[in-house]
Amino acid sequence: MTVYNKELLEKFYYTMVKIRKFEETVEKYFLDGQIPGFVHLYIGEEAIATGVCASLTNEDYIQSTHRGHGHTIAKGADIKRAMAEIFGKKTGFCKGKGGSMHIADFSVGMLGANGVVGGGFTIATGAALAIKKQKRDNVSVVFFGDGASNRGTFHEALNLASAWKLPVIYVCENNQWASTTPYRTTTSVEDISARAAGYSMPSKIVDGNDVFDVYEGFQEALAHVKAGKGPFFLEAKTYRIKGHFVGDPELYRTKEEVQKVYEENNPITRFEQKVLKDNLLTEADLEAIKNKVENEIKEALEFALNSEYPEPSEIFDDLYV
Amino acid sequence: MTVYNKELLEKFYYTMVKIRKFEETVEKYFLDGQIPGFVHLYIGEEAIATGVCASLTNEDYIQSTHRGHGHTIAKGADIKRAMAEIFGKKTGFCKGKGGSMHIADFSVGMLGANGVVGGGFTIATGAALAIKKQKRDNVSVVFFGDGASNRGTFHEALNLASAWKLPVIYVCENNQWASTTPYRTTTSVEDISARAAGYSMPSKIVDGNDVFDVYEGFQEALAHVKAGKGPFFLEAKTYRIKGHFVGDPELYRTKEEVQKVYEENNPITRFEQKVLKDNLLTEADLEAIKNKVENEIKEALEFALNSEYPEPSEIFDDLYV
Amino acid sequence: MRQITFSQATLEAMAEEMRRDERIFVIGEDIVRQGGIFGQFKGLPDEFGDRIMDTPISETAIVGSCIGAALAGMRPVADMHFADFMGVAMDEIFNQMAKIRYMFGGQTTVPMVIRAPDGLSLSAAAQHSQSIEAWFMNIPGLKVVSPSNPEDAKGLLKAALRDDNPVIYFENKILYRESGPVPDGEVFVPIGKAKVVKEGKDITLISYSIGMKTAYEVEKLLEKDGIEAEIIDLRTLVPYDRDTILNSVKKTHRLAIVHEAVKQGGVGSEIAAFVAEEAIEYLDAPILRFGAPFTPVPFSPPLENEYRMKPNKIAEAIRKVIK
Amino acid sequence: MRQITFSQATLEAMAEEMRRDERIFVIGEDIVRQGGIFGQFKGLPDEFGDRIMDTPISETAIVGSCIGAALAGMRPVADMHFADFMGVAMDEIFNQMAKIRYMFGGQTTVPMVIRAPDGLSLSAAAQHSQSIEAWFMNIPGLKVVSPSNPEDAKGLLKAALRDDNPVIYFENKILYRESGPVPDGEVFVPIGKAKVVKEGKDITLISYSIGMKTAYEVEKLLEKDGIEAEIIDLRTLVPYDRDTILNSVKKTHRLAIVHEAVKQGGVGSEIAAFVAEEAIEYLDAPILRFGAPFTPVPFSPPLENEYRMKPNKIAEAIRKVIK
Ligand SMILES: Cc1ncc(C[n+]2csc(CCOP(=O)(O)OP(=O)(O)O)c2C)c(N)n1
Ligand SMILES: Cc1ncc(C[n+]2csc(CCOP(=O)(O)OP(=O)(O)O)c2C)c(N)n1
Ligand SMILES: [Mg+2]
Ligand SMILES: [Mg+2]
Repeated sequence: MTVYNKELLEKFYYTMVKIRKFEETVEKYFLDGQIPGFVHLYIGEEAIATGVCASLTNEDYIQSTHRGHGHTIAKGADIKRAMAEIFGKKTGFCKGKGGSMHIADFSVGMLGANGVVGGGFTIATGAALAIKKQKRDNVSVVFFGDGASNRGTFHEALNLASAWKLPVIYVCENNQWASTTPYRTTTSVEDISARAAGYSMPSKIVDGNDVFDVYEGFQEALAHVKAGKGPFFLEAKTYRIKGHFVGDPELYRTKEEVQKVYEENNPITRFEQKVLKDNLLTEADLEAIKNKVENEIKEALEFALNSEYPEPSEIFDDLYV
Repeated sequence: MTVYNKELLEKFYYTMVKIRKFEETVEKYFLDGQIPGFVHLYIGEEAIATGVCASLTNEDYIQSTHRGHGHTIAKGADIKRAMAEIFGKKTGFCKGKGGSMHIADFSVGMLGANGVVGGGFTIATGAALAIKKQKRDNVSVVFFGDGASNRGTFHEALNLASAWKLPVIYVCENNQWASTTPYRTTTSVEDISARAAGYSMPSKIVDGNDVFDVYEGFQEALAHVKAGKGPFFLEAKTYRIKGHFVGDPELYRTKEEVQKVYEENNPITRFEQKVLKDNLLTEADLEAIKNKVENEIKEALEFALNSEYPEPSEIFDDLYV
Repeated sequence: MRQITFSQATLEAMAEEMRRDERIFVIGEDIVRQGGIFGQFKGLPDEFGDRIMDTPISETAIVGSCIGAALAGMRPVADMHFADFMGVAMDEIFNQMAKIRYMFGGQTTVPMVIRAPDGLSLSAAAQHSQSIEAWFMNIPGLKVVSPSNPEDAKGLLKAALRDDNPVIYFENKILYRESGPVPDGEVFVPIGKAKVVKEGKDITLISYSIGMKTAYEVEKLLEKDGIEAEIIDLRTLVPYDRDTILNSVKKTHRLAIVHEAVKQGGVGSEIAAFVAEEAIEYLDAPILRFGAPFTPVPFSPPLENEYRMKPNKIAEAIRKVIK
Repeated sequence: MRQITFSQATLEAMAEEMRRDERIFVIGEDIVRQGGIFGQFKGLPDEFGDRIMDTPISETAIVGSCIGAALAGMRPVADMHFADFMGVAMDEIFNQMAKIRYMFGGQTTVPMVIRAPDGLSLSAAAQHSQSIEAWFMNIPGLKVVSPSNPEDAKGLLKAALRDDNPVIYFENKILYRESGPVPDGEVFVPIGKAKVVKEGKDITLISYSIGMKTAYEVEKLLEKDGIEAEIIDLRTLVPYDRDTILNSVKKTHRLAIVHEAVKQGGVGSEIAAFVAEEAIEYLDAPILRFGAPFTPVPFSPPLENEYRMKPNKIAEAIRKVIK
């Protein structure tokens, strides 16, 4: 059994709570009309990005999705600039050109959210190819949804990665829904990880709402990949607690179904119960972290609110080098 | 064990020999400079199209590949018009607009060869969707190579067909080569049929150089599909005896390797040996069929040679209805 | 006349044609439970059951399987969710759908419609805001329509559904919610016919889709200066209506084309080039093109706003060439 | 000066740049064992080992993984086998490769090259004969080059390999085997610069790639009638060289554009529209565009022949507008 030191446990909690609070803030300000475009929240899935990114450095890469705030934060991006980007401000990571769906922080190896579902598979695979060619000891990770697993890019990327034994880890966030569609009505297999065998790729299923299980599963993936054995497939079973996007009327499922998951399977609550029960952290430890996060979020929000919008003339910047 | 009546056995032999002679004729006239463009021969793989199409009617569909002459003939297309098309003549199936890579005979349910590798997966799947919507008792079959199995279209089509339980049969002609590339260097799995499990789809491997094995495997596929249980995956192991295209210098493999297969695993020779040994057909039966084919090929060739080329002005025909 | 929204107009077209012809069916992402991302399929599943189907996120299979179904006797409709995702199915669109009839010497038809919601909305950013119709002008074998108002939306969709050729139907995301008069009963707008929506003698102003809103605004601004613009709604991009364009330009002697899509290599380039080839001697001024700057669509409101068509600036530029 | 083929010129460019910069690598189908379908990679694997890699038949993964490798510090080259297969990777090309730098606010560069053999060969038919460069003029974020001779083939490929932006390099299948003078030592042709390859005063003839052969033939035919054509080789399609075009047209007062690609919505449309917008007052004749008819490429030789550019007909049409 993995032994967790306090530092790591605090990091888990800090990251998950930071994502949760960040998303709640985004939701509030979106509903208030202050955030443009549309946003997809990571609430309820925090344990996945957290458990995965805990083992990554800035030299490891992640590719994210349209639901990318959690990945960005877990990878260590500055939440001030993340928040500013979502508000469309000049101080954001993309100077306001990207917004929620195109958030990215290359300085920490976060190679971008993607508005095209399934757009990240091949890109992450290529980043792994670069790592291999550069003979570096890093990995490339791509997060993707159950829905994305039906894109042709999934197939081409996984086959290529396996044929070339690339250091890439495919992390499926199976949250049961692709927008309004329950995944089993359009996805022809119960466990998406079952597809890995078709590429001679090992796989593992973890409880995506249990940060410990995600972390341990990811350790196994990392060990495989770092031993030069090629790619690994990790499927994290979870549930999308919020609507597909903020404002989604959610006519396709009952409030009770969602509420039940939120109450019984909330990754943050589960973490709290476990660490307290096993005496790994104290109430005070948790409280301190929550306060820290609260302050950081407040700071980030103020930063975003106080930042300027880009000037119209900036439209022509950053196209060509 | 399947019992074969004489009619079916003769049909097997007739079809295989007709394909072989057709291809040899095409090869000769191509090398002689009388056939334009480039052609991919089906020599050595005759048992697959033959064993599959033997159970199909004109109301069943097939989708073919760049290596499509064999499929066309096995599906029952008139070889005069097939030959004329390959020669670029006005009397060809496509009035000279398609050529070898775009041969098709919609009147027998042959929905087209395809110059785009992997282009047929989704089209065949859609034809199966039509069959299902029309509540017909037919099937749609798509032939494809080992190389094509790495296209994203493979994945999207198989998933869709399985999710919707469509009457489609995926027939992989694993001939070990994708152009100059040995399939295992780029295909991440030994048996391509292993991928079917990722779509909850049953599969079977058959000896693609044994028309009996192909036929029997296809019966199983048909039974599954016709029972309304959705798609089936059939992998036929074979070997590409000729170069990728006529004129291929084949620098990537030895003559010996090819010769060995040609001698030991020629589907036509294997058929002859078996039927004679088991007293299913006589030498005279075989001879009669060979003569018949000889005449038909001669006729087809003459038809093609004597046909006119299209007029330049015909370039504008058949674009829009 | 009764007023209905563009979205309702497409719903009427679908329902009427689906009642007429049971070979029509529709597939796409989130069209059953959601009724389409812009509500453009709302209610259809109630009446038509499994003739409206939710697909996996598999755009190549969506388009490809519609092609196959069309070859097998159906008349499928593929919803692309956003026109931006047509790139995923581009091979199916240009190498298969557009070529099958020709390549196979006319043995078959490919009667299908691709519905593609396009254009800017509100900060949907680079991958959810595009207008890429120009590419399809360069691809023989397709028809392409792009209505600007509810009546044409209905009439062109009906025409597309009855056409035996593959048709791409671009429907603008902002226009969905806009209302306009649509007659009761049959509405049918033939593919290939542009419409002179306002006569004028000083300049021909050509547009389509959401660009028409800008064209009308420009026309009003010009009117203040006594400039009478003739406005043409192109409606069909392939095949575009050469006669209507030429007749107008021969009368007004000036031409400007406006669209939301990127200017370089846009539809305006083809129209301008056509006129410069066929009627340059009638022209008294440069042919002006107005389209988006050569950048992806930015997210932030001030940038996105800068990206949009600007009636003032267009009118200003036109005034300059008329004086 | 030594004469080498277009194909050899690209090989030299690759080898020289790969020696200079070890971040460059190449992936594609059948490029190792076959040396590329047109021999354009022959010998490179011997010198560069696993920096030249055979891929599965997975065009989306080919382009997509080059994008990812570029983001991670490499300078990848993707061989498309045939330009016709770019549709398979179209989403990667236009939604990812072209937009990543802009969409992410300049945080990264995407230094990669897509090599795309295009054009008619001998009866390769509808899916192996296309020239689709026009689409990419409408996609902000890309650079697009299309050389017509060995020297430019070498110089533009070197420029593409050194550029920090994504570049699409169209190389014509027929031109591969053609020889031409290429200086020893460094050859570098800057992206974005057209070249006046022959001066003349009566008409500006613009082309690129294989179209240049036709342009030269047309020029000779015109010369017989005493018409002096100025010929411009565009070389780069995005960004195209506006100054060189305008300067020439202002001198000759007439313009014709020739290309093998489909005329409607082609590169010629953009160039013609640009001139009709910026310099119409200098023009003494209609702007003529010559391109393929609006059909897919047919297979049979007489049909394919009809599809090709016709110097006689072009010269004839030009003569008409000059008289
Ligand atoms: C290629 C493409 N098709 C469709 C969409 C529209 N779309 C955005 S998110 C989404 C659902 C994605 O589901 P999943 O991959 O499971 O991710 P989740 O939203 O559940 O995190 C869809 C259909 C898109 N953005 N890109
Ligand atoms: C999308 C696409 N990529 C590449 C090619 C070029 N190409 C033609 S045939 C071929 C090999 C196909 O191999 P396989 O699918 O195994 O079929 P086989 O030739 O062995 O019958 C390739 C790479 C193509 N026609 N289409
Ligand atoms: Mg999901
Ligand atoms: Mg093969």
